[in-house]
Amino acid sequence: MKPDLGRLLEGVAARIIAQAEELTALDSAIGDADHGLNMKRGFEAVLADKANILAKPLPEALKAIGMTLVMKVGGASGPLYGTLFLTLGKELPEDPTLADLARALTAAVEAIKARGKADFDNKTMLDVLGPVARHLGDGTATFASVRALAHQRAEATVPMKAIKGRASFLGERSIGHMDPGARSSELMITTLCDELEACA
Amino acid sequence: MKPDLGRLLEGVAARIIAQAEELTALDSAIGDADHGLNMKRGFEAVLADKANILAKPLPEALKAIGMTLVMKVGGASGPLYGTLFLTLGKELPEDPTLADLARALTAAVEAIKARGKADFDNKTMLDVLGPVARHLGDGTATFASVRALAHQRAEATVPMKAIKGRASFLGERSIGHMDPGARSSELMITTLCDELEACA
Amino acid sequence: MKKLINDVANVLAESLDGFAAAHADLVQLDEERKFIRRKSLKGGKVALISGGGSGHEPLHGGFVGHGMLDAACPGQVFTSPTPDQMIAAAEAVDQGAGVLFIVKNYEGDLMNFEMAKEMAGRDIETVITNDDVAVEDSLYTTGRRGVAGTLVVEKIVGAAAETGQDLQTLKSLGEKVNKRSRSMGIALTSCTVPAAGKPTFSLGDDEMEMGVGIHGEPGRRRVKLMPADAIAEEMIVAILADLEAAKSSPVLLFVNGFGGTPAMELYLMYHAAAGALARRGVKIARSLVGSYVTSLDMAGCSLTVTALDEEMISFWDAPVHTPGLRWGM
Amino acid sequence: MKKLINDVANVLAESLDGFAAAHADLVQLDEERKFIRRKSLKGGKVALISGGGSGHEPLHGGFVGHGMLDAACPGQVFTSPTPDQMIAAAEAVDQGAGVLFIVKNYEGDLMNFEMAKEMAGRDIETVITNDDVAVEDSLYTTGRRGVAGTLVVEKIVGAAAETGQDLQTLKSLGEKVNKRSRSMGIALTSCTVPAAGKPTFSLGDDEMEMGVGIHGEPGRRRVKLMPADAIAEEMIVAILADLEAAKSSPVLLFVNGFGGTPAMELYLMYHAAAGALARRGVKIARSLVGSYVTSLDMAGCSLTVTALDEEMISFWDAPVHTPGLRWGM
Ligand SMILES: Nc1ncnc2c1ncn2[C@@H]1O[C@H](COP(=O)(O)OP(=O)(O)O)[C@@H](O)[C@H]1O
Ligand SMILES: Nc1ncnc2c1ncn2[C@@H]1O[C@H](COP(=O)(O)OP(=O)(O)O)[C@@H](O)[C@H]1O
Ligand SMILES: [Mg+2]
Ligand SMILES: [Mg+2]
Ligand SMILES: [Mg+2]
Ligand SMILES: [Mg+2]
Repeated sequence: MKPDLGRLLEGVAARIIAQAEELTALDSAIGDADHGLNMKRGFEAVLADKANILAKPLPEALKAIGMTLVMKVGGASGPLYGTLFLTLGKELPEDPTLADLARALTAAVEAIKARGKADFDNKTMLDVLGPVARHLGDGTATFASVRALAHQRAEATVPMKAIKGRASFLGERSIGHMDPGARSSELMITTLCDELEACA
Repeated sequence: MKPDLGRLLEGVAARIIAQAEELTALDSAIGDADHGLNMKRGFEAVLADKANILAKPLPEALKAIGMTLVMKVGGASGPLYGTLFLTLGKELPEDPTLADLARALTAAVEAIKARGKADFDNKTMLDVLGPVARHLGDGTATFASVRALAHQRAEATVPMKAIKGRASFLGERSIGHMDPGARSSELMITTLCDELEACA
Repeated sequence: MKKLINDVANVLAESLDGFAAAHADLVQLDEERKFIRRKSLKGGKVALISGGGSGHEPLHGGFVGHGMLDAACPGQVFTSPTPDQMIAAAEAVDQGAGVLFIVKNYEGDLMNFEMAKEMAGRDIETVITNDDVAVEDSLYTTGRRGVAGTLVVEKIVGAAAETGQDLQTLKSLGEKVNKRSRSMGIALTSCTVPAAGKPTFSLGDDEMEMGVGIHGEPGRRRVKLMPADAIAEEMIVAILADLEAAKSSPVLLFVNGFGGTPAMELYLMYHAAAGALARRGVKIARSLVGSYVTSLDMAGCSLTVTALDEEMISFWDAPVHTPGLRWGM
Repeated sequence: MKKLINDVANVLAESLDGFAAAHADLVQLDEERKFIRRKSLKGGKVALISGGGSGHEPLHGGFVGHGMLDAACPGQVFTSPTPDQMIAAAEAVDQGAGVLFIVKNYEGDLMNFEMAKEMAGRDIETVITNDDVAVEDSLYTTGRRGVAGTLVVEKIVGAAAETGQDLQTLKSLGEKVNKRSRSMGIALTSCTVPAAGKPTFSLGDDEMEMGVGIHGEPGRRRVKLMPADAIAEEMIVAILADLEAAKSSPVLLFVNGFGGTPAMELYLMYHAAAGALARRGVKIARSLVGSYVTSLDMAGCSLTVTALDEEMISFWDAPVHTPGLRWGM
């Protein structure tokens, strides 16, 4: 696979920006009503920096994306998604295979866990990112299966009680709502699959 | 006529207290939403002081009512209604005739004008009290005619543009609403007529 | 109505008691709650007394203390205090150098303070504040309302009183400050008088009241919600049209919140108003931003511009130590 | 949404610019608006830096100045600032004696300050505030939120820093003040994030949120509107249950408004809370009443009780000169 990074970036950014209100609405229910705004601000900054990013080799481009997210998103999601892209940049070769991707995403998930002192089943983005990383490495992944898993894992955060993140302040009242970060992770992953499939 | 002051007092107080919400609602439209509250507070204080008031001869009793209104009502209506009763107390003999009443009320209207630096047609209580005082002295007054006049003069404040009082801040926008003080004056006068007629 | 209260009948008493307890180092509340006075008085000084309806906190009780008032008389909510209150306050704080009443121009306040003056049998003078340009000034009407500019009068006259100025001089100074101060207010929502239980006026979701008073009295006109810059522009134009002195004097710009508006919006309004002044070449020498002259829980704000001279600047800067305003000590 | 704003995209920038202009004698705003700093720094002193999402004004920018912070980093509304802001602030105010971060316990704030610390390459320590008893404290969760008690930490540590105490001593002091401070909040209405355009949560006309946070996060439970006395009682019970030290120490009682609540109601709540403390034999040594740690336009309030010792009292009383808190100078 040799997809166009510019197109991937634009696709993911467009999707996040388009769904910003939904993400904010999810965050209103169990957080502070800013997740969509944060992500939109971050990806708008990434788009603004696109020329610079695309001039770099993949690892450096990913690091640049990560740094932009760290410096523009703020909140909990900024350092965490920043860490995701920074780690991918550190772990991926210039021309990655699916196995490289699985390994790098697994490393990124570990880095997010460390940064946020969180674990799986805490009702966070990790509940989408972790299972997807594992599935990428299990030899059965297809575009469709990855999309389905991301969707299913985001849905699976609905009945969870939040242990980490702002929703944890709600205790039992966090149950019954989808985690906004899980949903934004799902959106990024499914959009990536869509774009990659279209190039394939 | 030898009516019972206690009964008159209770009648007027009860009427004002019962209509307090209406007076406040009128004051909401063109003032600051407190005329009913002010009058209620004042007449509750008068009722609380009833035994003391009734122990006095009529002129002193009226002065005591006036002083209580001055010290309890506040706002514009407190000094003005206080002045009304203080002046009646000064002007009336112990056993007044209708002519005494007409003269005393005329003096009270002048005192109110002086205290409030206002005139007729300024959209205030004066627009009820002034005409009623004149009518009491014109030799044609009956209970029914006084009541009708008080009612008609209060209604007549509706199309007026306020020149004095809080409603004057509204300029043209004060047109179309009854003046709350005109209404409270109407209530006092009609209740007095009712009580006096019942004793007659 | 959503308020942090118990019984509506006790709102004023409980709030005054809380105020007096929280600031017991500075003020004392009269036993019958007729007035709030300084804890320690300064002999030989003219006594400054203000007051008015409650619901405008920290005005006036919050401005009792060194460098401002000697006593304040709190009326019922939005209702002027009664003469017995001012008589008792004067009795408590008059140091023999006379008493200056500072009264906002509402007929209720004027008449009650006037009756108090007549009945008190003391040397009393009165300064009437009427800084609100939203209302047309006219000899034939009540004239303009006294609004947030009253704080500026109380601060400057209060500082002068501490220096030992006499009653007539203070009265003249108060009148000068009032003449050089102009204000205008806008409301995004109505306030709710506790005892009334519902909003005084109702505004559509997309409406605002331009030229509102501090009692939730309707203003100049009801308009569609405007951007902050346009609001500030209209207010500053109206204020400057009536404040010739601002053409040649540096000014105090005072952005005042009405009780339901947060600091973030007030600072944004400051930015808008300062821009409107700058475009007209008016120089800002002093600034004050906060909710000082409120209307219960009303959302909105007023702008006050005071044309300063050197005397006024030095009295503005002088130390003040009250519950509501404090600097220099 | 009814707010005094222009474009929602510019709310923060215009508000910060207004703030900096109104307080130009005390503070400076960084050109890129990354931080607010003291106009003049004090050599050799540990630099105190705080920050957090905007919408809590005057916290934190309003507490920059003598006796409190050296710099504050304003994030977007309710969103923690980004590491570049803290790095730039530290660069601007570090006097060589080290930097102390004061951070409210939210994961966003913790992680952004932590990344700043990793990237800044300076001597930095962190005090985390977590005074909100409405949230259960637990090792396995995010734990308690940092709310209005943060002001108390900033005031006391700020005063100590002026005396030349070193970084480790200040960190310990901050942790002590935090441990001895407990808060709880209630909301009568939701706040509205400007960019979101509608209220974060919706409450019925007869409902309130008990144990709300300062971001309009839902609280412990939604209940029917309660009288002020009952509200204060529940809050004080929850606070004292978690503040053993208040049994044997005099306390600071801090009644904090959330932005949409007027002073009259805050003083009434002070009265209610002081009564609840008195009934339990807790002695109030210091008081603070006002809207200092707000949630945009939310109506409601929080109570904070800090168990004082002599050191804390003397640092609390020490002179402070910031836009939001000022006394003794
Ligand atoms: N400690 C954590 N570990 C992993 N993810 C987290 C953590 N804390 C929060 N998140 C994720 O961040 C999302 C919230 O992001 P956002 O709303 O942008 O930030 P904030 O919570 O600071 O307002 C949550 O929905 C959750 O998925
Ligand atoms: N200058 C005046 N002269 C005569 N009546 C007046 C004057 N000012 C006000 N009023 C009367 O007082 C009434 C308002 O009383 P009230 O609401 O109790 O006081 P306030 O206006 O101070 O709130 C008005 O409706 C009007 O009838
Ligand atoms: Mg959020
Ligand atoms: Mg009225
Ligand atoms: Mg009134
Ligand atoms: Mg946030």
